[in-house]
Amino acid sequence: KDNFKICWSIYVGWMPWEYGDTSGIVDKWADKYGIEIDVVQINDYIESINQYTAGSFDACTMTNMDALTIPAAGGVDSTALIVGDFSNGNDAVILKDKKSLKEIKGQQVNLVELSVSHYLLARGLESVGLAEKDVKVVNTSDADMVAAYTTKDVTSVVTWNPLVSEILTTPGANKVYDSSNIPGEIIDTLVVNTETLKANPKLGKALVGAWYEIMAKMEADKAVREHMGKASGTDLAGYEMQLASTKMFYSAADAVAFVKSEQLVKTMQYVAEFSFDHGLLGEGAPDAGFIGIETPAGVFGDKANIKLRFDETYMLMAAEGKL
Amino acid sequence: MSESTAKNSTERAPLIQAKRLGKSYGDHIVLEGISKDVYEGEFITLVGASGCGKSTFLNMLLGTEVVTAGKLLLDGKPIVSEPDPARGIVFQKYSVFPHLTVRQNVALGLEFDQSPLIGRLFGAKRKAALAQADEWLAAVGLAQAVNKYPHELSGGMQQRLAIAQALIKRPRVLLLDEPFGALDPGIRKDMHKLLLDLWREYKLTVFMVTHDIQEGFYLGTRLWVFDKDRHDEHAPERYGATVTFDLPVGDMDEESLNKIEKSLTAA
Amino acid sequence: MSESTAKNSTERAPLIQAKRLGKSYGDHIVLEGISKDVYEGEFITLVGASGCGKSTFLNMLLGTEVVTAGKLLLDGKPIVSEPDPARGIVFQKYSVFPHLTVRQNVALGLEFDQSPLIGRLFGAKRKAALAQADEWLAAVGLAQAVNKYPHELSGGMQQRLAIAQALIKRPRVLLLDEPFGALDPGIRKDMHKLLLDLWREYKLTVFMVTHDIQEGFYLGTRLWVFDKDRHDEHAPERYGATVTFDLPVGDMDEESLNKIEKSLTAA
Amino acid sequence: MKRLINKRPSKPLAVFLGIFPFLILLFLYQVGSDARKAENERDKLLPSFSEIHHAIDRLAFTPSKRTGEYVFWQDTKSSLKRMLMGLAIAALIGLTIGLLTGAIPMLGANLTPLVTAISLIPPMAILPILFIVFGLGELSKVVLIVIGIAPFMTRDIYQRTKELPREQLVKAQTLGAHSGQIIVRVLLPQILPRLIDAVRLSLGSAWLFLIAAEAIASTDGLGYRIFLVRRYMSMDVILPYVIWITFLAFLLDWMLVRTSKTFFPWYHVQK
Amino acid sequence: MKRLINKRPSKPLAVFLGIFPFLILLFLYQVGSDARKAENERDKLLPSFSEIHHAIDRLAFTPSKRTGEYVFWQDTKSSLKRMLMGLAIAALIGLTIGLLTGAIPMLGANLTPLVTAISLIPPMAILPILFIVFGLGELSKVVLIVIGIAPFMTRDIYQRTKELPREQLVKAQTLGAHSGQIIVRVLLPQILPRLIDAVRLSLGSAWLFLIAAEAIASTDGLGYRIFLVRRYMSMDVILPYVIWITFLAFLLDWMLVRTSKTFFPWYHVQK
Ligand SMILES: Nc1ncnc2c1ncn2[C@@H]1O[C@H](COP(=O)(O)OP(=O)(O)OP(=O)(O)O)[C@@H](O)[C@H]1O
Ligand SMILES: Nc1ncnc2c1ncn2[C@@H]1O[C@H](COP(=O)(O)OP(=O)(O)OP(=O)(O)O)[C@@H](O)[C@H]1O
Ligand SMILES: [Mg+2]
Ligand SMILES: [Mg+2]
Repeated sequence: KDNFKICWSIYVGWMPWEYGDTSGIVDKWADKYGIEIDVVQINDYIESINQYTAGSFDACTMTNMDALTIPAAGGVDSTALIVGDFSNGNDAVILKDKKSLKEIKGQQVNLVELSVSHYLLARGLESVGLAEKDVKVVNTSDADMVAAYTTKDVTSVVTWNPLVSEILTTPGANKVYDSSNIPGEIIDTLVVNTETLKANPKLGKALVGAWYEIMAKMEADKAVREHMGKASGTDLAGYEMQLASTKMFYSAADAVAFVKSEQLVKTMQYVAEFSFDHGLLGEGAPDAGFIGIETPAGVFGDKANIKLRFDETYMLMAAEGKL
Repeated sequence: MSESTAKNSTERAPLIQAKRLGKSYGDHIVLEGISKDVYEGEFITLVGASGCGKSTFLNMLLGTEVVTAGKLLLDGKPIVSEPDPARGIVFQKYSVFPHLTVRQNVALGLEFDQSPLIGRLFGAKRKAALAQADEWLAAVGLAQAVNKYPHELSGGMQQRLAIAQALIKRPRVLLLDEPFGALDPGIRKDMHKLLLDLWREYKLTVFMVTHDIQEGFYLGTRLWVFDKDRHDEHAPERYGATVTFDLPVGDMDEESLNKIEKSLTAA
Repeated sequence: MSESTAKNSTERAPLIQAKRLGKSYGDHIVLEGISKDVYEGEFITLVGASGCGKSTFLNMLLGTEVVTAGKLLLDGKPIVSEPDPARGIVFQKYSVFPHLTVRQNVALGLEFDQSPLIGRLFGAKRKAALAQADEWLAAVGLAQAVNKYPHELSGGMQQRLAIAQALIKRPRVLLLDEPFGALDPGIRKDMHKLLLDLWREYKLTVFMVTHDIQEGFYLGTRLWVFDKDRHDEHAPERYGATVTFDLPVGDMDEESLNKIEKSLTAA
Repeated sequence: MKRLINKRPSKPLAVFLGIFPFLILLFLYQVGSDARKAENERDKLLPSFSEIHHAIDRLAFTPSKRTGEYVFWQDTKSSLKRMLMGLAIAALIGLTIGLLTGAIPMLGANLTPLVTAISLIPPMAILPILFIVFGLGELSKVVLIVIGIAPFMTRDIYQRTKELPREQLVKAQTLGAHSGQIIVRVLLPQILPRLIDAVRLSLGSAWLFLIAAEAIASTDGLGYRIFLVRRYMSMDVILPYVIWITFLAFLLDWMLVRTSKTFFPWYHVQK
Repeated sequence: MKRLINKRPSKPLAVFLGIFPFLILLFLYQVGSDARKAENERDKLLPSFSEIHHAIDRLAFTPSKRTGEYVFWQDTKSSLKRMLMGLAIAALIGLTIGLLTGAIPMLGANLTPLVTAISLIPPMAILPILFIVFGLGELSKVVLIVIGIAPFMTRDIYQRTKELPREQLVKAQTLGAHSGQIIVRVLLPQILPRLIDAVRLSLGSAWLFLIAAEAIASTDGLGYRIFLVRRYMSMDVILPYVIWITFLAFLLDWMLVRTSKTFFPWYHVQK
């Protein structure tokens, strides 16, 4: 097999794929390894993951949590091939006319239920000694979040960028907690089907090679960032504002170091426990460790049922210039 | 054109007067120069080729079409330019209300009168209205069907109902536009009898349009034939129709009859 | 019940034979015990009270209703239980195709025949078919209207068209179910003349249902009256109607006529 | 041999023919599910019948651990409530505006162009404005249904009112009725069964808008559940929910037909 | 004084009455916009007319720096293409299945229950399955429109076919036609104008499905642009897009009416 399809959705950390596609960088690397890679934009994030899980795509952009709860929980052995960034303020809890997270108690909170926003909220509540039962969660679609915030009914939201910066422009909106309080826990990755990757290392090499070429351009060239901003519906300023709260791993070495760290196992444990508590690991899951998560620093959960892997080998090749 | 030949023109003032009455739609002149007096109790049948303006004439009497030339008077006053209870109407179709039972259809005229706000009576008043409706229904031979819906009636029975419905308001004139046009010949005969009976008993003044000249002769006291008496081959819309014959029924020579027959099939 | 009184029963075999023919829907017996012979060239008019089964009889001839008792033979063979070109039909309404011009309506019968796959002719064949259609249209007096659509025709012209359309297939029998029921009396007369002319010229065998007994007498060579000859007050569905009178037209006593009139208005 | 268009299936054959395609679909599903399960035993796209059965059991017959409610029935209740309220309000609006504009030419000239324009606007595209005006609470879901279907219903009722024979209006006037009486006693009762028809025609869109509304902001409802579990691709929940929605849609339609036939017998013979 | 129901506005009065509500709406918008701007000058919900004008200018008359295209026209082209393809395919399916099941009782008994069931399923609820089966390419957007409206159209055409007078079928048979000929020469031509009616009735839903499909997977189109800028709540872009969509919907409907009147004059007199 030498024809591959990857999908991505519009988000600050994944816009490089758009640039890679239109600028021909992805094609260039695919040619280098004698394969073809089709890059497809899907607007509905969940739909893109579902498509990947159902087998329509070989790789897809998603967060660490969704990688665990959708493809891995659905029995699709997946590998986080590229760890592109982690959210460092991109996800935030915003209160209307209230200044501290504690005041969220008893409020109705609008967020995309079971998403990283939900996770962030749980972590935030934990940090101020509250629990989820102290608030009322209202599932709200991300596309409508900004408009929803402008209504009287909505007093607190948890969401991500660019919605966060959009909401913060309205008077009285206060960011009381964000992902920079839990650095490195909300990770944006490119996930590849493990079987496909094993059978086709060329795919991994081409994707990683392309990614870091884009990264270099992106870090250096303002025009590239402007391009990405426009494609995501904003401008250079708007996009750079989002980048400011995103910890991009422009260099492969940084990403490798992040993946190799002990911290990642811890993070994934938190995520797995949260997911288990909310029934996201499936009805058959007896405990949070039901699905094994493998990282270079060790395995969390059932070693016999590893479905999500963090693999640094390809990024390491890039770091060492072996691609 | 014969002058009015009505029998009872001697004493009373005419009920309806048309004075050089005309009707046109824009440049299209449909009717023109109709001057007639009609007295209470007359039964006028209107015949004429299709499209010559019989319905238009009736509609002017009814008030749904405005007079565009001359005058049309009822009791000496210009006729009201909207339908009102002074003029009852029976159409060929759609005269009755499908959502009301036979009895309700007839009582409706009373309800409109006695309940000005919503046109619906309750309690004793309603009972009285229904009882009055039943009398009229008996008069048209529908006593057996008072609780049925119109769709459960035959075509003839529906027209009986339409007549009862119109008569309960005791209109000054009763207008009928081809009322039996859709009925079978057998049933038609019964309807003729009914209509003549009612006309005699209640001293109605009737205008009835028909396509069937025999029906016209049989029913009317006066037969009006509508036709154009001037023609312009190149602009047929230049001239309108008028009443070319006004015949007291029973008094008819062979030649006139032939002429009439010819004018009827011209269209 | 009189035996068949057809004039030409002496030499030829009957075209249509009904032998104790009956029709019932479940327990409801509509028709029973009809035994008749009909010869080529006869013009049978069928009268009877509404709902007595005239259309049902016609539909059995047509093949849209199945025979449930006895036999119905055409040329000595059981009649085909589906409509086919051997039997032409004209209904009161919907006989013609609104989406085809007058000429196309008539040519359609030829196209079905000559283009077995899609029923549409092209080029020279199409021209020939249209020419043939024009001949028939001339025969029914529609030569002026060949390029019009049915909705541009009056009711009478539409029925002329329906007849031309049926005749172009030269059917063994022509069936007419109240063909002129919806027409004005004046136009009706023209249609009677047309139908008699066609019948004479093309030696048609005609069955025609009508509500108008005068029409029945005027047109037919034989008049059949459908009525129940046995009644059961408590179960009116026990017995069906049959042909109670079979009258050679022109030969009619006063008493029979009264009886017939009575049976017609019974329903 | 009869012509194809004349051949009618007998009653039992018709039933069999009608059921047959469903059996085939079920069979195809089973095959597809088995095939996917063979590849990945935890595949979620085409769950096995026993998985679906489990999901139904869990949602409909086991109280939720978190709230103690029977999730399935709670969802159904909430959605039906929104649906019925939306339909009722839309019908009322459609009836009032449609009837009045249809009956009173002046009003018709005034409002018809506006209603036409509004009926052409896709409601999904102007959600933010709707939120501002109607908030985001329970009301907003009902409002989305109303905005989605009321313009269509208004136009339909306007049309139907205009179609009533003019002869009836004239007749009523000769019986002495003024405009109000004609509207109340002649037009309104005849429009009611037609309103039921309009509601039936709108049902499909109404379900769409309900599901969309519940996907936007909600804490329960059939549409909410479907979009929520879509997050982890629980087709074992989605499929029975879809079938249930389809059944409810059918039931609602059936009840409307029954109502119409019971209360307006004259309307159903007329045709 | 005439009764209200008899009063008809003169032509110029009717035009004025018709325009009036739109003027009021514009005025209300202006007031609302000013009020919100006074509170927060960066308010995006009700942009001023000059902001809207700017947005239109930028999207429709300035080539995009990124791709060199005129975004607005590119979006329109893509959406219209999908829309027309969707309508055409749905109409073809509706015509074929509806006509055949309506004409052939055996086939009708076989497929009608299935079509009814399918038409009741809200397509939004089974999106994941649809995308799996039809992929996410250009095809998928068209498919969603087709799945959304074809079942309704099929049922409608089935109904219309059944409603054609039985007398015509009998007559055709007495003229020697077999089933195929009847379908081609009697039923099909009479169903075509009714198909146009069915398409017109489906237009509203079709737009909904197009916008939904473009919001899920697309890189251009009117629905995509609205979806894209919605997260920034750029009402200055959304509003003109909505008005444009409304206008296109109107235009499409108008063209269908014209087509029908031109090609099927007999259909429009009949009624
Ligand atoms: N609203 C209208 N606008 C323009 N012309 C009209 C209008 N109403 C009727 N006409 C024309 O007036 C003429 C007379 O029509 P009318 O209906 O009075 O004829 P009629 O004698 O009743 O015919 P029929 O016997 O067919 O009922 C016709 O030529 C018709 O075209
Ligand atoms: N498909 C059917 N199923 C059951 N009963 C039927 C059916 N078709 C006709 N009938 C019954 O058969 C009887 C005869 O009907 P038919 O239409 O033949 O009467 P008709 O003499 O033509 O009446 P009309 O003069 O009103 O046309 C009626 O009582 C009718 O109810
Ligand atoms: Mg007239
Ligand atoms: Mg009959």
